[in-house]
Amino acid sequence: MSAQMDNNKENAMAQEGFDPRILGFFCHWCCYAAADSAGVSRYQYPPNVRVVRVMCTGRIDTRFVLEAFKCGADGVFTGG
Amino acid sequence: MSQSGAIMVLGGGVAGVQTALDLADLGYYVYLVEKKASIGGVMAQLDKTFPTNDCSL
Amino acid sequence: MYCPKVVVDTYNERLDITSATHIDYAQAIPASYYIDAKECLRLNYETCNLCAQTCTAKAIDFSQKPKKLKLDVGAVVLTPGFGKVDDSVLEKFGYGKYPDVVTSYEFERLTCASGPTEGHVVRLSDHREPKKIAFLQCVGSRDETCGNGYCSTVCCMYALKEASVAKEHDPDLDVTIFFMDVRTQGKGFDEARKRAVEKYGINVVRARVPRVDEIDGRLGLTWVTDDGKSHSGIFDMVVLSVGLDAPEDAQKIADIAKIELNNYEFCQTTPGQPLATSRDGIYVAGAFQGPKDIPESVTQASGVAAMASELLAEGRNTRTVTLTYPDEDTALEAEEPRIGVFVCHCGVNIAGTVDVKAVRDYAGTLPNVVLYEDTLYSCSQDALKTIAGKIKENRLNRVVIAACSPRTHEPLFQETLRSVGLNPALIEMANIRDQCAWVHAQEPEAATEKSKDLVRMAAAKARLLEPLEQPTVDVTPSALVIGGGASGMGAALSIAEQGYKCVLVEKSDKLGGNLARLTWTMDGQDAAKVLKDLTSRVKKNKNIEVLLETEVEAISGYVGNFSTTVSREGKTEIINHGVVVLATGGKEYKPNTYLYGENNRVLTQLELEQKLKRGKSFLKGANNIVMIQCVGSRGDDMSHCSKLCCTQAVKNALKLKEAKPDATVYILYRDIRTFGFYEDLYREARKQGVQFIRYTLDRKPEVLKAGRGIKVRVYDSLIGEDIDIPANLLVLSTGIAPGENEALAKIIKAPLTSDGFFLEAHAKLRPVEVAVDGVYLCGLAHGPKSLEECMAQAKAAAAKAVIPLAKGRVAVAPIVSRVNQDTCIGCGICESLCPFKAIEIVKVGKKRKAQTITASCKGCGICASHCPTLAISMGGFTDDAIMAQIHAFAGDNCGEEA
Amino acid sequence: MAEVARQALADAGVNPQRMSLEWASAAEGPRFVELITYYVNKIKGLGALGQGENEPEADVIARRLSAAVKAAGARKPRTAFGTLAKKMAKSGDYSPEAVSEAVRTKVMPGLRAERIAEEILICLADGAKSAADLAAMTGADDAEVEKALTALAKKKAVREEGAGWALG
Repeated sequence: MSAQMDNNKENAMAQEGFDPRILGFFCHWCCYAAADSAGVSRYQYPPNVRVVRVMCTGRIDTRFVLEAFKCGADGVFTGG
Repeated sequence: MSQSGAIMVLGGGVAGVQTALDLADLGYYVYLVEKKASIGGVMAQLDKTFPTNDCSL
Repeated sequence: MYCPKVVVDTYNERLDITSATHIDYAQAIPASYYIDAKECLRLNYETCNLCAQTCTAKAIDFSQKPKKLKLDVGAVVLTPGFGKVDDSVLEKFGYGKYPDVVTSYEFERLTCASGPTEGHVVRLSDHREPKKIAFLQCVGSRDETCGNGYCSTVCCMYALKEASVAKEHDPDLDVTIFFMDVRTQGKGFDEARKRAVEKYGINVVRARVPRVDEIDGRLGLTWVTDDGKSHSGIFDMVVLSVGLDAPEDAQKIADIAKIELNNYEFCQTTPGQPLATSRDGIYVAGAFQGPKDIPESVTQASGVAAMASELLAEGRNTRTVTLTYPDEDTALEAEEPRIGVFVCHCGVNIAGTVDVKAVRDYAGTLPNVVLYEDTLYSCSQDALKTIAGKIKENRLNRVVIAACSPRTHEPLFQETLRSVGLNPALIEMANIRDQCAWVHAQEPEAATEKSKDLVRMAAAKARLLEPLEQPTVDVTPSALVIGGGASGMGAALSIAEQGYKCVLVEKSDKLGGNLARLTWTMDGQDAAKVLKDLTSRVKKNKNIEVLLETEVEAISGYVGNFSTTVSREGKTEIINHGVVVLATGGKEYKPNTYLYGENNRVLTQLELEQKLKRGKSFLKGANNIVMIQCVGSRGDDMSHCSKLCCTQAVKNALKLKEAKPDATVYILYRDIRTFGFYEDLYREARKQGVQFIRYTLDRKPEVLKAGRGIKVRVYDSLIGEDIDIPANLLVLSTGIAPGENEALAKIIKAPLTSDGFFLEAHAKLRPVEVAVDGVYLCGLAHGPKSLEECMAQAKAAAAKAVIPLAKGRVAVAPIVSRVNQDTCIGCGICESLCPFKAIEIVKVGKKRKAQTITASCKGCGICASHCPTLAISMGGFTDDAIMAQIHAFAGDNCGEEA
Repeated sequence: MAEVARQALADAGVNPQRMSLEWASAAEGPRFVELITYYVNKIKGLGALGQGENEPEADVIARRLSAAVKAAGARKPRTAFGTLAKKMAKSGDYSPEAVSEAVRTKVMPGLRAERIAEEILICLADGAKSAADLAAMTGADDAEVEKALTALAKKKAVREEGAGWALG
């Protein structure tokens, strides 16, 4: 299935008014920097992600991910 | 006569700023002279820079 | 803010307005308001005075007068930049007459998100989005009618960039760029050009458009292509790619500094000494030395720093002021956390979207927060002072700054903490600008909620922050330079003259590298003289030890303390040094096409030069001489442009014409890339009757055997058919291939580009540094370039290399890993996974224990996340701190909220 | 790590698609925006945690994950994970299939056993339960529960009490 179709299907399924709470773990050098650069360019994206900065995705312990879900996160996005 | 440990850099664009930073790191006192009210020169006006099109801020 | 006088905003290229009292732009340094003396009502008409009365800080004093200062300096560096091409040149293209003809500077501001239209490209006439845009190149460049015979070097690339950015905003936009030649010769530029043209579908037309006409509110252009055909088209907007002029006050600078200018009023320099002016002790860098792009300006900037540092080696550290900080208040740090939260407006950058006051008040409800305030610009000098004061006053021992990115601003706030006796690790930033206000501009409520969450998470982490030691390591005060060509010798000489020991290793049996094969420098001077000067100075210098026929086998250690194994005459030796300069060079590309190696009439440019050096007898009967450009380069074998072959070909064509005036010299080319002042050579060659014929990739020239001779078949687009040129001599511009860099790259762990050259740490801002700390780069090892650029780069690498040597100690980021020796079981998993070889297993007593090599550690944390016994913790990113952030993220949903 | 986290999530009943690992270099602002937008939409599609297809109730997930976090901090599963990471770094084979298979066979059995044991302790905190109840609560089969109980009993963490089990 193409990403596009996947996306459409999931959009259709999306629950009305559901605002997921997502935790992000961003690598200082890569994804965190990319997120900054998106800001500098004023690109717009959904405001659902809260970010924990780490120096590298290698820092991310399985426990962190499990703990986030345990505490009710609807999703965890790790960005290297 | 003993040598001076200070250097004047005339112009606060990207070249001037880089020179001043390196000289300071090398152990010299730098006078960075710029006629405008802020440093950065033309590069500060650029949106993105080639070839990677990032902002280089 | 109260200033009633409206003035045009020059930062936004006059496309917007501001007031006479203003800050140049949002990130300006210093970010304080100043008064434009030319516009101010008070200064010019003695009225108004509104600002002085309303300023609550009483920071405006109209009684200040200009003062003359006398500075005692040992050297002067001129970096005045470039000037702008006169408007009269632009008027030819309808600029000033038709509002939709704009300069590339103006277009840059239009595409910029912080510009007057917030990044929407609109026509200035009706503020509607254009559908068709034309870029006209070489406006004020390569044009003797305006006195600028040189090429401005950067416009081809910036036009492609601006066109790409415009296409990114509006994919349906139709963009055509009119080039004379596409000059994208810088490192990685040709690849970027190809990407831009292919990805965005930018139309490339090789033609010069002479004028712009208005047709029914749109703009009409007419042009003639190589095949002699005339075309015309209508566009909504025309962008003039304006060249770089000499600085307006070049003559004044020259008079004051008593230096010589060239005929275009740029600073006069030579290929062997590109950064030296005609006067000792005065140096030049950047666009004043000749039009150039950012990486080259930055390279030259570091290069002149080395020049001044050589001259004033004895004066080093005599005038510098050492910053002193108060002792750390460890007792306060150990107390129960007292957190201060500062929420920044960043002008309207944050406050325009996020309800800053609400976030501030919310912060006050969080545990351990004893102070919560909002600030207009937290990073401004006076705000930092205020924050410092508040920290002291309220005895804060943890600080949260909710503002921009810690990547750019954390060091600044850490300084503030140090200035009041707090450990710099006791700060946490919440990024509510780059990752919130800016990217959720349409959703102010959600952005405010997100800001609160981010502040809550930051405060939760701040509670658990611990002071970290600021480790430093001693530096071995000497350098290793690998490669004994012009660049290597240049770097070694500079390091030595700056007062440091230097070992220069060369694998062949003599110094000189490619320079030894060159006959003339680009300005036609004797290359052997440059070489002789370099080699004799190297040999004479007591600080330099030259090791010939020596190869590097292994390098271990880290910045400040490297240990290198070299092999020499079958024996190995160990050299200890603090820094490394890579100057391993490149090599001439050897083709297997065009009968090269089969027919002795086929030479490379370097071979031609060597023949010419020996005498001109071989030119007897050589009536037709053909040169083919881009043999190897910009093709299948090497995708990069070799940058210097066009100029080299033109230079050699002129030498041939000088040696044999009646010979016809043909240069078959794709784009003539005689950038900068080399354009003069190109014009001269055309004047001398050198024939330039453009070919395209789908119709490459063919070389055929014709009896004992050869002939070259090339498609002539003007007459529309193939022509055969009987060639008595065929010279191939074969370009520059990378040296054998793979082995060394592995030894050093330095990345290579896809072309096989060494990759710099940052294309623009760190052009002579390698991603590995303490390793620097110059010359052809970095990419193809002329001798002039190699020499500037060698100086730059030397400056960077001397920095750690001059400091004597290198600071290590405190975010490193720490092993708890009690719980470590010595399993070695961390040692095998560390990408930086920064953790090792050592024997402690009888047990094996892991130990961090602090200077090598980058703080990535792989060791910590893989430790079976959780014995490794990361400075500033402890498990507890991250867990606290996760719990704070969850807020009430999590039972474990502290 | 990502694969372990995904399989551990699946073990606890959470749709592993909720966890995502992506790459965007410092220069790739636009790509980052695409990734985030796509991901947020995907999560919207999956619904809130505990309401997705085949997902147990949120409180069950919370209990399972509490146990899983403890399990993921335990020495045995961590050693297995570390050893695997070391082996993969050596072999250089990071194909998704190989990683998934290796995690499934080398890391997960230990991690799951540890999770079940930890969860049993949590389940017993509010009173004794039968082995069958514990199996239902932890989502484990009878054999796994028995194995866990036996091991826990050895450490005197649990004891038999009537027909069921209680904390030791």
